[in-house]
Amino acid sequence: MTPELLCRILEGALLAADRPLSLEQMERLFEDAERPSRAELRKALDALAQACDDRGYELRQVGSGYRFQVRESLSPWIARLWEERPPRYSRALLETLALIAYRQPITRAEIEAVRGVTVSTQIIKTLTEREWVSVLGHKEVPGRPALYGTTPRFLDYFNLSSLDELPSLMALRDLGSALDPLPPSGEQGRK
Amino acid sequence: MTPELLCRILEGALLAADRPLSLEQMERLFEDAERPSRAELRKALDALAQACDDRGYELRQVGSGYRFQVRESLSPWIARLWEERPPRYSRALLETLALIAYRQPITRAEIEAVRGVTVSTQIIKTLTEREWVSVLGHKEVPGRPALYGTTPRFLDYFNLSSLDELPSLMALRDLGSALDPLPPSGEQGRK
Amino acid sequence: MNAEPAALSPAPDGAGQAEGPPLAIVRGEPLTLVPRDLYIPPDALEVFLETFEGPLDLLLYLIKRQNLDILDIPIAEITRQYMGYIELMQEMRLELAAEYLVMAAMLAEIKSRMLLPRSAAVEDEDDPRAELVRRLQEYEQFKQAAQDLDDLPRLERDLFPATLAPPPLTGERPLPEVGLDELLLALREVLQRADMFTHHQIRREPLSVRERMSRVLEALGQGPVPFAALFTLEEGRRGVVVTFLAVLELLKAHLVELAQAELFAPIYLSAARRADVAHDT
Repeated sequence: MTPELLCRILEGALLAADRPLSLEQMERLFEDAERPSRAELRKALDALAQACDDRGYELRQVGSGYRFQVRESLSPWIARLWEERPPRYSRALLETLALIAYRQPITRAEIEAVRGVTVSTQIIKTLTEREWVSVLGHKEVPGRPALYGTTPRFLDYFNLSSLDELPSLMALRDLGSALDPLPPSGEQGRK
Repeated sequence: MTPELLCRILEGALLAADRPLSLEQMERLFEDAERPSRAELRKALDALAQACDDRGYELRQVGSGYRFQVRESLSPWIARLWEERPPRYSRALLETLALIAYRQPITRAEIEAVRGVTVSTQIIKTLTEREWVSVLGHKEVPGRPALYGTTPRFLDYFNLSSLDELPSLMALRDLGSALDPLPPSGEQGRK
Repeated sequence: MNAEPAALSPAPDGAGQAEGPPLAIVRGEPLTLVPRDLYIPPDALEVFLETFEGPLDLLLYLIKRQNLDILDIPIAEITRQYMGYIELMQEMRLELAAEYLVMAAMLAEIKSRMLLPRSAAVEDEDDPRAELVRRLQEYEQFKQAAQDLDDLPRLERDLFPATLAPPPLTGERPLPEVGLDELLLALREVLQRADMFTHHQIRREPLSVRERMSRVLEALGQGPVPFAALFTLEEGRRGVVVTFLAVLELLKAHLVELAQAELFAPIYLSAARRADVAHDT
């Protein structure tokens, strides 16, 4: 195996891997007969590191091995890759939040009883970190589960002055039509 | 912005993104004041493609945009990075996918007519879940069956930049002239 | 097609109609010898048949096996072989898709039409084989296309996109936005799922009571609070009533306790027992 081919294989592997590669893992890319020595491997890695000098990425050695990483100086632009996709909350999170808003103080088990599925710890964590939900106390039943309620921040975010401004459960039943886009103004006087 | 910096930003973004990037998405990496023109973008992409000429990877245009990918000639080594075998697809799935790709928009009944067997719901589900196939609309016949077509993701997966790159279909021969004339009476094998 | 076994010759002894249970009853006739050209060891048959994607695939196989041109199929012979397979499959009680039987009927019809003498009057009539040949060709076309598709280099197997760790990103990633309407729709769905509208009593207490319950519990987080301190007189009568209702609700739910050291001493409200000991679980 020529040093050039070795370099290319390592480069390809480091680019394709979704994790840092240790020297052992790199060795395992090769069959016994063609396996490079440690010295050859290191030399190839040196060559790769140099070849990136004027590129948008660099070779870094981290705890568990080597990896290519996009240069930090580019992060102002790269960060916009993710900005363009505004993240969205899952349906499970929204349902949990809605139940906390309407039925507070409420325990996780009570939320689960209505939703019919378990509520992940991650959801509770997200809602708490966002400061929309907080633990109000603990219910005096076995296990002393936390009681959740909404915070004033929740009201601020949704532009409510109090929970009273949320539609009643009764009104919610007819919500479907209410949330439909309004008909063009011209049609309103019809009938 | 110098052409060199533009190249590096694009290189970094293409490497960091977990999906192909379209020209529009690349444009959105830049603020209004610094945004390159389409011509500049294309020029930078050309330069990037050339810069990989002797490297372990290449710039490729696929259905939903551009991506860097490891050169196919290196796959024998790179594939050893993963322990699990790549998924294999059944003939039934591949035939269904081929019909959707070449005959889109197509209904399930039309697929079944060509294949001579029913198409299992599982196959349609798998194709939809992999985001290779989507419902384009409904055919205005009784039952309003869904019309299926392929997605840009399908092209991405099979390394195609457009449907034009699909292998051409085997030619059908005209049977009118090719069929032996039938014997005028019941006797066969007259010749 | 790797499941295709070599055709085995029938045993040389005996003249076909040997004694012993017949292998199968085919068209009313007992079959003791499997036809030479379709003999497959029974245990391999199932595997073998599973390799077919349907009647067209089976027909194509029969045609290709004899190096015949699709455009020039000897209908009678192919029909005979096809029926042989079908009947064998039925005898072996293999699950037989209805499509195989439909094809059998179609073959039989073509065969019978071809046996009819053709008069000059029907010269223009379509060749009865035409439709079958068209379907076979079309199927073959997509069978090949599927193979070609499978041969294309593809992700996961032959192609590996470059995906690098992004640099440490400066700037915070934006938090997801939620509209109130989304929240309400989510609630409506979960309530519909739980069928609360019909089976549960709808709680009539105004939401402000629930909210006040939260505020009271929050206030108690720091320790017992004098009952009177819970009320904000600026809120007026309605505010006082709401707070009072909230306290009653909390008491009912055993979430708070009232305590009074002695007669006429201030009443204290505290979170239910031990609530102030454990801060987190």
